[in-house]
Amino acid sequence: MSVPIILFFVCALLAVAGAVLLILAREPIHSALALVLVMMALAVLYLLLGAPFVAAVQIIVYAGAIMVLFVFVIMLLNAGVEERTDFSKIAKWAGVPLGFFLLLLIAHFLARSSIGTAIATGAGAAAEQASTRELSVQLFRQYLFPFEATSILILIAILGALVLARKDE
Amino acid sequence: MLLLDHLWIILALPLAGAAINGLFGKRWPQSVVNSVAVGSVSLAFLAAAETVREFCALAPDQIPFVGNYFTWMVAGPFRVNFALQVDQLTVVMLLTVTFVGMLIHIYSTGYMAHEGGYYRFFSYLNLFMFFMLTLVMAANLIVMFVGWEGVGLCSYLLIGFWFLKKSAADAGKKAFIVTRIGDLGFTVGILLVFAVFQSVDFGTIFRDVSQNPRSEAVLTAICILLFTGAIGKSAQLPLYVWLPDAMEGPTPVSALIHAATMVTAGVYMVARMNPLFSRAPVAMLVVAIVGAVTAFYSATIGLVQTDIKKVLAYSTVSQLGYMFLACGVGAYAAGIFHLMTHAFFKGLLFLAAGSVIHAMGGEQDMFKMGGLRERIPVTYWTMLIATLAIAGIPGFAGFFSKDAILEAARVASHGNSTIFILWLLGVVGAGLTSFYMFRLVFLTFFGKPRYDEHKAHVHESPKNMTVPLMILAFLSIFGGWFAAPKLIGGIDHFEKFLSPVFSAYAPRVAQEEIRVVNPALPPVPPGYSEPSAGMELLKALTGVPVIVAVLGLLAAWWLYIKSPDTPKRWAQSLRGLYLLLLNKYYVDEIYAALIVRPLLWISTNVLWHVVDEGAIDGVVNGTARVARESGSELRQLQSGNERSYATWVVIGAVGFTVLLLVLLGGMR
Amino acid sequence: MGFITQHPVLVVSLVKIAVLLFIVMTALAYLTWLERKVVAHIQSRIGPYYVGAHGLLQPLADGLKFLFKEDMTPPTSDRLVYLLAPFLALSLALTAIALIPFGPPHVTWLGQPLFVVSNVDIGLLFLFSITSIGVYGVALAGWSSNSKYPLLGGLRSSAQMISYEVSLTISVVGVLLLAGSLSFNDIIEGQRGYWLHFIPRWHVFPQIIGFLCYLTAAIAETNRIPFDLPEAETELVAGFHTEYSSFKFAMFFMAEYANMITVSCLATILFFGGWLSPFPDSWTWQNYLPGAGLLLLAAYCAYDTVANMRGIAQIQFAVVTLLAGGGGLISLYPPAAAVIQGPFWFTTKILLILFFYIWMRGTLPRFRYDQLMSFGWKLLLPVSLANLVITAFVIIWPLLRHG
Amino acid sequence: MSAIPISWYLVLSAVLFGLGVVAFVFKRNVITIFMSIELMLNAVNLAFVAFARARNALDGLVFVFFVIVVAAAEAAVGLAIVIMLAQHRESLNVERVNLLKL
Repeated sequence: MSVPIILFFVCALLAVAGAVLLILAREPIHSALALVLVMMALAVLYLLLGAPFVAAVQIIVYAGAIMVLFVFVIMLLNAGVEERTDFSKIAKWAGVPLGFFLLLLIAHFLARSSIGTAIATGAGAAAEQASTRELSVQLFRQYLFPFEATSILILIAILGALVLARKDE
Repeated sequence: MLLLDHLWIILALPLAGAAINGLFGKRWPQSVVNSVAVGSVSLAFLAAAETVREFCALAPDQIPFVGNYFTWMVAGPFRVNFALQVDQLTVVMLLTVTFVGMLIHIYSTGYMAHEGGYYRFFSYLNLFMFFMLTLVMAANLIVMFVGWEGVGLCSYLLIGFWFLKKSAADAGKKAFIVTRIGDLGFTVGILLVFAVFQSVDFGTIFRDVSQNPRSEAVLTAICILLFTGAIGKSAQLPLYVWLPDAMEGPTPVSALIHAATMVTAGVYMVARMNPLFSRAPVAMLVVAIVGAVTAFYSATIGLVQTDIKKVLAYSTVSQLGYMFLACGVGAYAAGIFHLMTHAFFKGLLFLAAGSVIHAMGGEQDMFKMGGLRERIPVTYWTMLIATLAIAGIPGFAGFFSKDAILEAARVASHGNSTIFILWLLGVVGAGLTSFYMFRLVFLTFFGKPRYDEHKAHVHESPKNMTVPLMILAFLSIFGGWFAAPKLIGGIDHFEKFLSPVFSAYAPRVAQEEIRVVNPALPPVPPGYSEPSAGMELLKALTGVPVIVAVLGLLAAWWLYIKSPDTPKRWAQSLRGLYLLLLNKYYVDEIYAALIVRPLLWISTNVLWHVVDEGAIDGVVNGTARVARESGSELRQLQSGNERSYATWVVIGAVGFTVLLLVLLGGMR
Repeated sequence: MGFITQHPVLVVSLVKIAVLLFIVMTALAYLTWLERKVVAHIQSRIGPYYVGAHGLLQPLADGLKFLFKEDMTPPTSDRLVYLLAPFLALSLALTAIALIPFGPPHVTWLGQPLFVVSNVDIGLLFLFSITSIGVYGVALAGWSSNSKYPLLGGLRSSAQMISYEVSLTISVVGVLLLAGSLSFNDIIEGQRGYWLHFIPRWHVFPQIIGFLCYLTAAIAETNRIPFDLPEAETELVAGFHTEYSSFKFAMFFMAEYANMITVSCLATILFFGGWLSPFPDSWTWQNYLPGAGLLLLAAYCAYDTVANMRGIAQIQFAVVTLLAGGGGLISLYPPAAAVIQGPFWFTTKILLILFFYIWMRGTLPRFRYDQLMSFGWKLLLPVSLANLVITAFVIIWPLLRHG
Repeated sequence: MSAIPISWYLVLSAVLFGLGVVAFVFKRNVITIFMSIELMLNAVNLAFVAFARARNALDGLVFVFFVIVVAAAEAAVGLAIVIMLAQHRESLNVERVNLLKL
């Protein structure tokens, strides 16, 4: 057992636990925290995969901004315990099992897939780390147009949010 | 080469005029509408003239000059370009149409001055010009067909211009439907042409037919089908019935569409397709027969009509018959020649008649006129000139053309009794023509007034009406003098000008015939001695047509000036014949009995009650019902519950993943 | 043991963490003391005086007080979260400091840089990621104690922190463009050298606007006056930590001060050349500045001891004097002096900035909430954006001019 | 320092994704449903990074970048909508939001 492998298992466990918690928790806040937990774990995994930049972004944007927004909204709406209505039978009887089936299916095939068996050396091998510089070069050279497009997307999103949140006089 | 490269301009001008007037004219004063309408047509005429000038500069091998504008439709081998062409034939038509059209536009500004829907009238008129020019300049059958149908449409609109008057509206419909019958044949003809030649371009077709021989039967079929269209459009037997009714329209319309241009489209088409016709003798014979019979037949009807415009209408029909006769005997040039001169004098006649009606305040019955000679001198003189022209009195335009036709028929009738009979009919028809025309003149302008002096205050028409009359009168006199040299054994310049069109793809045999009627073409066949100029002139001037024309004149004079009461007595004695003629041989009634009523019955009892209500409605309602019921079933899925939707999505995802991974064997 | 020998990193890191924790904790404690003193003097009071000489033992006393107070949790609260919140706040605040290099990397111990716990080459990003999580502490505290004032406080603070985090980050990017790196060491080394031989190449000078934006945003981030809306006692009793008592409260307290330290460290690194000294290396005498300073302090203490102190206080102060004097003497010893250099300058700068903080607190009144928001979004953000754009343009300009 | 097979990461991401789907179907609170979407996105991100590592190309990371950005935009608008929803009908339960229901 070496450090990365231990790390991997710990994080994987945390992530799955978080996901399950997200499902089971009845307080929205708890779900949110569970999700934050998942994100943290994923961030560590990214570090293991030698993508520190993505890890940092993951935490800053996801955990630090988006999830905070969620928490904020939950607090704002003071969303209490979710009531257990059961209007759609199909969701109850078909949805969940099928979801698990899908999960197993994909997992199974990924495990068997050729790319799946590719070996990656864990984090810490500095040479293996994707340098932020290269990443940025890639982003601003090759993917410039998508980048601009997303910026416009964000602008639109902001406007949309403003319009929606505005009190209609 | 400015305009040759942009032939479309000639089309665009009237179209623009029509569009502008049609869209905005309603709010504009008459003066503006006038300037737009007349302006556009005049410009079109100038453009045409310029085109002709450039055309004359072309080398023979550049003719016909074709302008390809865009590919209109493509379906497999079926490929149609929007293409225009110019050759000698087009040139003649172009000038005639634009010039006469222009004059009639000017005339209309006076004639229609007091009518409602002024802008509408001119918009239609311009539109007509557009379609007519399309027809004339088309370089393939499809484009030609567009023009063909377009003029039909305009004719319908203009005949029914006073659509509040039921008779007018009915006349419009009648014209449309009757010509439609002919157009059916025309359409089938076009399809057949494509089936045979794999193309609809004139050039291609003609080259093809002149290089590799086709079965005569097929060609005959094609020609007869196309000719059906001509019959409808040019009001020949048995589809002539719409033209007299078409006189319900305003007189300028009758002049432009139902005398000068549209009705001659059939002739033009036949002439245009001459390479095909020339190879189908049977079809040619049919054309000749129909033409000659119509010429005689409608002339007889013309004898007894009392409505001034009706007389002109029947005379138009008969003149068209002459043109077809010419084409039928292979003298296309003569036919086109007559087409042109006829455009001049018949246009003039109608306009003059219009002027008379205008003067009489809308009165059209000749027996309520008379003695107008002094009252409206300009109209009188111009009309007289036109009459002399149509009657074929030597020196006038009509003389040259009609003479050429009859001469051609005569020559063609050597050793061919059928054609000889046709020629005979033509000659008699010519006599009748001059008779009823002079009858018209005498009844209208001579004798003592038969109208109420006080009610109808007769007055000469304004300048913008009389000037076109004069111009046309001039043309009715000198328009035919191209052919004058022939009288003294010289060359008929008109035929010479057109000869490339008709000789280019002409078959051997046909060329023989053409050469006979057209001394311009050497070498002269053996056994044909060149007579002296004097003899020729004498022969021409004392030819049978001239004689009968003079006889007709005298007869008219005798009957309507000398002893005006004779006609009534004859009408009494020959009552049956008289009524027969007066009622146009009861053709309309016969058609009604044989065709219209059965048709109505079938459409009411079979098509309406059975087919429409039963089958069609059944299908429609059935479809609707199926949709509604299946919808109300499927509606169950739309529970409006987000979670069930989500589940459906998941199910789909699972299904797709299974498909992707299992069936396609995973990702390897 | 074998495991440890295999991984010296772990050992070294653990030791460094322990030491740092101790230092930072004391620093926090005495920061409170400093604050109270300074504010008191601003208001021409004396401040803590009687607990120990010059109240030097006050922090200790406070700590004990917190420990022995009754620790009550409101019955309606959400237990787990209620507990989680303060731990989250404090632990994050302390973790952030682990990224700060207090001295040059070439000073090593067992092959590991001595003055920094974890030397990441995109340290700045990590620092930001940690601070960005810091919001949860406040927000969760507000929510979990399930009463209205804390809830409002939590809402306010989360909103405020998100808003100001944006301008904080953006105001820093200008410096990043100049430095061309995310690693603290590179950024600091980038500021070595002088303009006109005497102005140090610190980023404050070109990035003065950026610095001002950063300072403002930083104060807001740490919920300090004049941005301490979340605990505006006049409006909502004590904001998000109304329901917290005893040690949990203390954790929030410490977290706040730790954040202050972190932020000022960051300011030092980004704008004031971190551990670099303001004087050219050629002035060798500056190596003795730390020692000299400490000796001066010792001298003053000695005088004070003799002159003013009586009883226990006298003994305490004697101890202080001895410590200072000893420290001074040691740091006059050249190798030690060389090692001390970096941390010395670093701490000096931090202290100055912290002083500024306290000064602000003593001077400025509190914003109104809507003013706060509109200030953040309508003034701070545009300004920092403009600064960023201009900087970027200035850097790009030569490239645009020739290829 | 031994190696971790990429497939482990992929399986983990698959598991997370599946859990996300389950959550999406299972939860009734609009906000939590939103979160489950975010969870799925995260799972996908993990897969992206893993692939990027396996083929050591950076494109995967760039994609993650974009995914995160889009997620942010989505959250902004979505939460605004949620707030509207909460204002207009007193429940956040999607099963009570059924005006479309026949």
